[in-house]
Amino acid sequence: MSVITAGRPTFRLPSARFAIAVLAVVAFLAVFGGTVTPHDPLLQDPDLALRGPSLTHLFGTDYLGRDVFSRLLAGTGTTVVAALESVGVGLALGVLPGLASLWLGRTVEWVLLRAVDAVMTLPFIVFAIAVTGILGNGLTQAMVAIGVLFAPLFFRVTRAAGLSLTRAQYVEAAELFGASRWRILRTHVWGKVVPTVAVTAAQATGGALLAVSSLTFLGIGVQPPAPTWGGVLASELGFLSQQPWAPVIPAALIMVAVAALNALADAIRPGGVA
Amino acid sequence: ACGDGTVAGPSGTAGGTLKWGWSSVTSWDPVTSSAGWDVHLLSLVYAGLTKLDEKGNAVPALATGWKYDAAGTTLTFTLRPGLKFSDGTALDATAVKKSLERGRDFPKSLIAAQLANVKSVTAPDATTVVIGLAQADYQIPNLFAGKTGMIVSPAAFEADAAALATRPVGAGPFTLTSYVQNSKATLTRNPDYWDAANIKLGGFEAYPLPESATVVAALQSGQYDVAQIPGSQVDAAKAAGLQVQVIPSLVVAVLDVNIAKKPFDDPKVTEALRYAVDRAALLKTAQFGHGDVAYQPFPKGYAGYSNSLDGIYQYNPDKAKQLLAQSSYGTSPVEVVITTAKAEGVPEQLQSQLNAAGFKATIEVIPQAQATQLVYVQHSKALFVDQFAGRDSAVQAFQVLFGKEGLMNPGRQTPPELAEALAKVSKTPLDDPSYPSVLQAATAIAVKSMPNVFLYSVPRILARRANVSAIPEFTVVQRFEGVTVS
Amino acid sequence: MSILLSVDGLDVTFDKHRVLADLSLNVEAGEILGIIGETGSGKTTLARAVVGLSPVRAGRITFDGTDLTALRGKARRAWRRTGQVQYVFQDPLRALDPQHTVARIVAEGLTVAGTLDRAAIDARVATALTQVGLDQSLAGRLPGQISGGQRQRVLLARAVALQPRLLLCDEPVSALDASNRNHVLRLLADLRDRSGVTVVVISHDLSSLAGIADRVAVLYGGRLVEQGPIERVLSEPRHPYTALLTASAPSVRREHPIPARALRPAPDHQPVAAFGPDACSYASRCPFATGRCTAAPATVEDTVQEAWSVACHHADEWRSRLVVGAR
Amino acid sequence: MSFTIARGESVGLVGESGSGKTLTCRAVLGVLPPGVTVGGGGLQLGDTELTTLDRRGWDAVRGNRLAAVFQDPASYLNPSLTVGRQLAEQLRLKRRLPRNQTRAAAVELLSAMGLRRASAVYDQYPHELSGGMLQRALIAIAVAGEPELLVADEATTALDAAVQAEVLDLLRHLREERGLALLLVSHDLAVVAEVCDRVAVFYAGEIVEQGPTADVIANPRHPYTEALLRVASLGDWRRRDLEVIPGRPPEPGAMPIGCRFAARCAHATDACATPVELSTVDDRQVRCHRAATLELVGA
Amino acid sequence: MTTLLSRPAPVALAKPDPAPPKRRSRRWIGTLATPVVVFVFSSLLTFGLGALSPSNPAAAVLGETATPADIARMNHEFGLDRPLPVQYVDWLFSALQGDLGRSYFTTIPVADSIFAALPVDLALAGLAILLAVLIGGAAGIAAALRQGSRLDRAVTAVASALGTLPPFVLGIGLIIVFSVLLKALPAGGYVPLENGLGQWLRFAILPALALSLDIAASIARQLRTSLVGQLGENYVTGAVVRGLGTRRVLFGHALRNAIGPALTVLGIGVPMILGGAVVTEKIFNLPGLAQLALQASGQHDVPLIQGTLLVTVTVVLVCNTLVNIAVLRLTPQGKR
Ligand SMILES: Nc1ncnc2c1ncn2[C@@H]1O[C@H](COP(=O)(O)OP(=O)(O)OP(=O)(O)O)[C@@H](O)[C@H]1O
Ligand SMILES: Nc1ncnc2c1ncn2[C@@H]1O[C@H](COP(=O)(O)OP(=O)(O)OP(=O)(O)O)[C@@H](O)[C@H]1O
Ligand SMILES: [Mg+2]
Ligand SMILES: [Mg+2]
Repeated sequence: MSVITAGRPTFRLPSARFAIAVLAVVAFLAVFGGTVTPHDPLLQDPDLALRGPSLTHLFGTDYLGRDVFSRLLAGTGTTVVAALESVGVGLALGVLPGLASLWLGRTVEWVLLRAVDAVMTLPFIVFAIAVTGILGNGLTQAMVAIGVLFAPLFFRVTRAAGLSLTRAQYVEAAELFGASRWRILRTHVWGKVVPTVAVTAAQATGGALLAVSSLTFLGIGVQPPAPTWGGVLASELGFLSQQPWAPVIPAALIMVAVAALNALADAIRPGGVA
Repeated sequence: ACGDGTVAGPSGTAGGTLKWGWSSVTSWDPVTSSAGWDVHLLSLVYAGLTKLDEKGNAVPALATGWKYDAAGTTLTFTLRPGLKFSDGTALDATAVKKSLERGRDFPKSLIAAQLANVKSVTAPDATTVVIGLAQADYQIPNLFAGKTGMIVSPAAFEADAAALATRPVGAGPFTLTSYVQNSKATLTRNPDYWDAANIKLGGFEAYPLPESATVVAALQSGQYDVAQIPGSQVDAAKAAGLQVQVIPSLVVAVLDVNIAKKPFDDPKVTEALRYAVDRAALLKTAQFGHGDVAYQPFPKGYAGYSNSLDGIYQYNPDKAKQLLAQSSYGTSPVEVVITTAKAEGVPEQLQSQLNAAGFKATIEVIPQAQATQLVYVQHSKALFVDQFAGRDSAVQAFQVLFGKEGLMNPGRQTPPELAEALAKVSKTPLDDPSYPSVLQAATAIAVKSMPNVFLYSVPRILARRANVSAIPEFTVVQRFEGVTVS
Repeated sequence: MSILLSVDGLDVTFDKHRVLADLSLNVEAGEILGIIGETGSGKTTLARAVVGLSPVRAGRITFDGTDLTALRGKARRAWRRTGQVQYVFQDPLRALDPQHTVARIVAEGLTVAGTLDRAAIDARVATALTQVGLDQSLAGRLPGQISGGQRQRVLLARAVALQPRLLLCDEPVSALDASNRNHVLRLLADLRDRSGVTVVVISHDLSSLAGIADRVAVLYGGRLVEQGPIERVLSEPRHPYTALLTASAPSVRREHPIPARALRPAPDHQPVAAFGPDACSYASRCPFATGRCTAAPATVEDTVQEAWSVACHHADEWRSRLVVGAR
Repeated sequence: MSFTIARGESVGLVGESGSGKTLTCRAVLGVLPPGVTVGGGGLQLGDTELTTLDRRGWDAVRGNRLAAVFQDPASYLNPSLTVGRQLAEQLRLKRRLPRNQTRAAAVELLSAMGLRRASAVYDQYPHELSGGMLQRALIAIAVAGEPELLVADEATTALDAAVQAEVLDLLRHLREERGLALLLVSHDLAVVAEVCDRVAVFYAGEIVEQGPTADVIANPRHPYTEALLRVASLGDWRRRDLEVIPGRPPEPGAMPIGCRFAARCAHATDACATPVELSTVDDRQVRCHRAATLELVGA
Repeated sequence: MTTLLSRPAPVALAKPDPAPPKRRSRRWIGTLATPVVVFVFSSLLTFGLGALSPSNPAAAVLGETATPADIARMNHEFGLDRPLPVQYVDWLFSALQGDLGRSYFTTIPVADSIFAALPVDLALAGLAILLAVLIGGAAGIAAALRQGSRLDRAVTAVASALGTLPPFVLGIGLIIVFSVLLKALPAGGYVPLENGLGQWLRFAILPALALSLDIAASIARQLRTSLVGQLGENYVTGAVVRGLGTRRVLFGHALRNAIGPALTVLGIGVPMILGGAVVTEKIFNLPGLAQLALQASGQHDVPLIQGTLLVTVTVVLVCNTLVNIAVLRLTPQGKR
């Protein structure tokens, strides 16, 4: 397991600064993206369909003549919320059982471990498709499915961090001072589990972004005309012959966001993994 | 004129294999096949008593000819002698009788409704089949050119009917030799086909269609010789040096409207809908302009096409607004749910157009496979974005679209004058000079009295590599007489 | 002198592996006791048993009249908060929370006890750091930012800050070089001399005890084989293992009375019997073992010297069997 | 710095932590850590100049003429291969034994290192052996190619006293049996005193004193040697005041120009601020301005 | 993945005469028995998903005219009127005998559809894994050997970039480059292996590449990290000092120990490859399991969905077990 050597996130790295800048913009757009668009993201003008970039339409227009730039801005919210939704489900289903597996005895531990193994064998997108196939096609169903698949990740990470801590000598030392479990959790455990979980959450958010766009490509989850990054990308791919450059913009947007999340994960990774 | 040899072009060496990109079939059994487009692939392995020529007129096939009696209730077909199914069994009048009766009586049959009017099938001798009809119906030869009339080997369905879904036995131009669901169907030329002389291809391979983004590349790389492409790819295909044929078809985009459901229970709203739709704009985005704006179920040039309907519901949002205001829903935006299997494209655009005309439209996506259930069977949707694949017989088309039991008539109501007009069509022999005008009158009544909103015609766009000769342009069912590949 | 800590018949077992067997040992108030034994002999386990970190299967541990083995839950926590017994971990890097500063680490015991206010705690921390010879400027550093010797002292300071009566130091100097070792050992001696703290020093080599321990206890295979005043035990060992230890200790003077080789079994040595789990723990390595050694020897007090006990069947006569060859 | 080792001789290097002992060994072995290079001078093994060797040249020398053992034997063996396989590999490569003979030869070599049940040990993985056994196995691998010189960097530091004595015995034995020259590194003067003919005392990357072990110990000429002797274990178990060397060695980046030990030296004068060379008296070398005048106490 | 993280055997320090350890055999049993337990859990999950489904297949199949009696009869026919545990056990045991039920809609046996599609996935996944190992392995080793060089940085950068790329972009990108621009390979479709290796490879290579690049990137990164770690280990210095040649040190020693984590990545990659296959199959128009799942999902065809899930999970478990066995054989301690 990782040996934690230094406590502070290394935000001074240029990559970390870049990541934070990117994510700040994304966060801003997720909240206000719908209000700062130069055009109505839903406004169609078939006569202007599939035009290249211009001053009025920075990133050009899509197959219905909608402003791609506005759609990307307005789509940030749904995209980010979807990704966060799945990560939230993963956190809820992963972290608590992860801790429970450490505290609630061997039987619970065994059952949880096997259950996690079982979930880990599920192929990502096939499972999401199956869930939406059975429970209905919607963003929530798809994201819950993805979240379920993230749960083992959080489970393992939490458990690993917690496991090394239940055996850590400084925790024993604190016990020897008569510290209560709660105090130990607060002063020694929390500070180490949280960054690890945060790292995983950042990476998982990146993964969720990719999963959302893949599912959108397959027609699962968010439905048009609601704009999303993955949706814009998927639809631009249908018009490659008209605008071969067009998919590059949403693809780059997704890539940059995912890269920023990965860089952020590296930055908050406690002291690097030994 | 048996519809053969109409293709100009070099008759290349027989024996080439044509690789065709097309939607795969739901079943190889014409009786249980559930999709309209299956007919194209099915007609590779099955033959009917009749077939349709380029314009959609019934011409002889397995039968050399037919004759109605004076009342129009008895129809006698004369079979070619010595016909054989691909399993080697004889295709005689008895086989035809059994095959037709199965289509009518098989519990899982999806063509039973079309055959409901067939009272009896008798086989007085090996080459004579007599169809007894409950009511006069001159459309039967057309009807028998499609799935309904495809003759299936009784030996095969008597042994194992379920196996037909993957192992068809017919007497078509080709025989299916291997089939992997969603993957590939391999067919070889059937030398016993009655018109084998005109089949120049040695074999046929059908593949499912790829993503529209990659179809041109797939053609270029030689993965397919011919493929159906979306309108958006026409320019790309031409630019890639492919031959593109835009073949008019009976397929038409249509909105199924349920007048039993809100808000269409108010005729004003239904009428407003007709004016609220900008068909030209839809055609442009959906098909990049390939095809025509449609106000009626038939394409221009088809017998049932009525000129009087041209431009009848010209796009007029103001009029739509007015109509809505007069409706019982008042002036506030009228809420409507657009149901579709795929929200991208037309439904999105439709939503925007409706909103501009005083509606408040939302989109609801249902799985394609559930559409039949929810829209056609349970009639639980008010407005469904649909396509009508056309039917071999005009009356049949009317029945599907407007009949009381018609799939695409979720409101389940047919005005009496339409029923009357239709009965008249059935009773008019196809070669009767008044037939077109009778049919056109029915079309006009239907379009004016029924809620279905026709949007645009959907031509069959085929792109082919240079090694393939031109594809004959059949409106209804694609055929391959004379096609060569080198 | 009074007995401060008494270990009586201690038995510790990890998953069927008996690590300490029937171990009895007294620590007198104000003394420095050295516990010595090879790797894996159970020294750490013993110390951890005293502070309640080892799974004790049998036996009693009494500290100044309090039965520590009987303490559970709240009572144990309350007792621990008094800080009377402090255990200094073997591995300083692992025993320090990498995210806490030196000052916070040293203050932890006081903060947990909650009897002092902030200022008093700060003062105690400063005193403790001075006591162990650490510069105040280190107070703000993290454990990763100081040297091994300094970490060892931070660990000591954390214990000292609580003004304990008994200090259990687990290998406090084995990772240090000679000069630094002496430094830390001096510190322990000072603590005892100035504050009267009783100190137990655990070690695997004799040099760590040089010059400071009053008494020494020798562990082998989870049993106490010999204990007594350090000078006597090391100059005239009565147990063959103790003798081997002293003979093996490297010395600049090459002055050992018995060469180590004579105390090891010859390469072709065949054990006289099969030694089971109840045998003398040293029997399988002992060149003097006989059939008697298949039973664990009783602990025998020396008749002359008080508090010098040995557990060996052949304590009195193994020397006579020595084959002293040339080196 | 320079020192020589005669055929079959054993030389000890002693000094505090960080004085450069390990770097010296690594330089001899040609495995300096990245970023560290030999600044000048040469390394001669017999008549081969080592510093100019390429990788292939080194591979021919290492294992055949030059071998090494280190402080933490467990980490110097591949954890996922049995001890026997690693020894056999060495025998095959360096002694050109055919495959079918290596096992017997390996088992014999392991027994010669004092390992009991050598053929069982052959099939065990490093983590299944105790430290003492591992060090013997490592020595077996080292001497498998019958080298002329064995470098032992703190080879016994991590072992228990009793085991350490056994391993030191083994090294002595190997010298006698095979005429192996030994370069033994330790921070414990006592260990070097046990095994080595000559000793070189290191301080801050320099040799400060060098000579026959017994002489150096009995009669140190450099104050640092004296200080080391004072803090070393003396086999004296009475309670007494323990001595320490005050201060800390200079940091590698901040070496004083003069005598590097001056700051911690009880005998330092102003003269000590000037650079000082290694001077040779009889068979002793000392790096001290006051070597001739000081009266130092030995053990 | 499952047994890898089990606790390392405590390294007993004092062992004058260590007995041959027993733990190894216990680890073997764990490695082989755990997948069975996990399979039961996964099957429960798969079955439960179907049981959760709100749609009643009888009603769906029978349609509008169905009477309650018809539905009851149909339910009985499907066996849906029995208690869930009985249904589960029955389903599982039938599944173990290769009977996965029949599709609600086409009534084609699910097993038939799946076993027609499975070879495509297996062949493709096999090729993808091979490519991932070759590409990722070579890149990782090269980067680790020239640590800090331009090559190393390039490998790291490309590997990170691949991890941020939506999978379908990769697929379409490959088509554009190799099919449209270079016209070297077909843009989609599939021929089975029986038609000859060369033919098959022409069609399989692009999708396999699209599937593998992601995993290759992970392998490269992981291998680089662990190899750099191993190359810094003492035993490597030890091997160098013993005069073993560069190649021997790398392949005989360092790589052996570095490969474990990379193999684990591969183990985790198998479900990713099979999961990613959906997108790839759609883009390249391949008749695989994922297409089947997508189609079944569109039809709410519960038996078909359950069947595809169960078969995929089984494939994943088998692969993982193989990976675990490989890791076990390579590293006697399991985990260092
Ligand atoms: N938590 C544990 N679980 C199982 N066995 C343990 C545990 N702790 C210690 N042991 C075993 O108990 C024995 C004694 O261990 P202990 O740590 O007390 O030895 P030690 O004398 O302190 O050794 P060292 O000098 O290496 O510190 C060893 O064999 C060890 O493997
Ligand atoms: N890779 C390296 N890069 C730069 N400096 C180094 C490196 N390795 C060691 N040093 C420095 O070189 C000096 C000598 O180190 P060396 O390891 O040789 O000491 P040593 O005498 O063996 O100490 P020890 O007794 O702790 O093993 C030390 O000051 C150390 O900080
Ligand atoms: Mg210990
Ligand atoms: Mg060193």
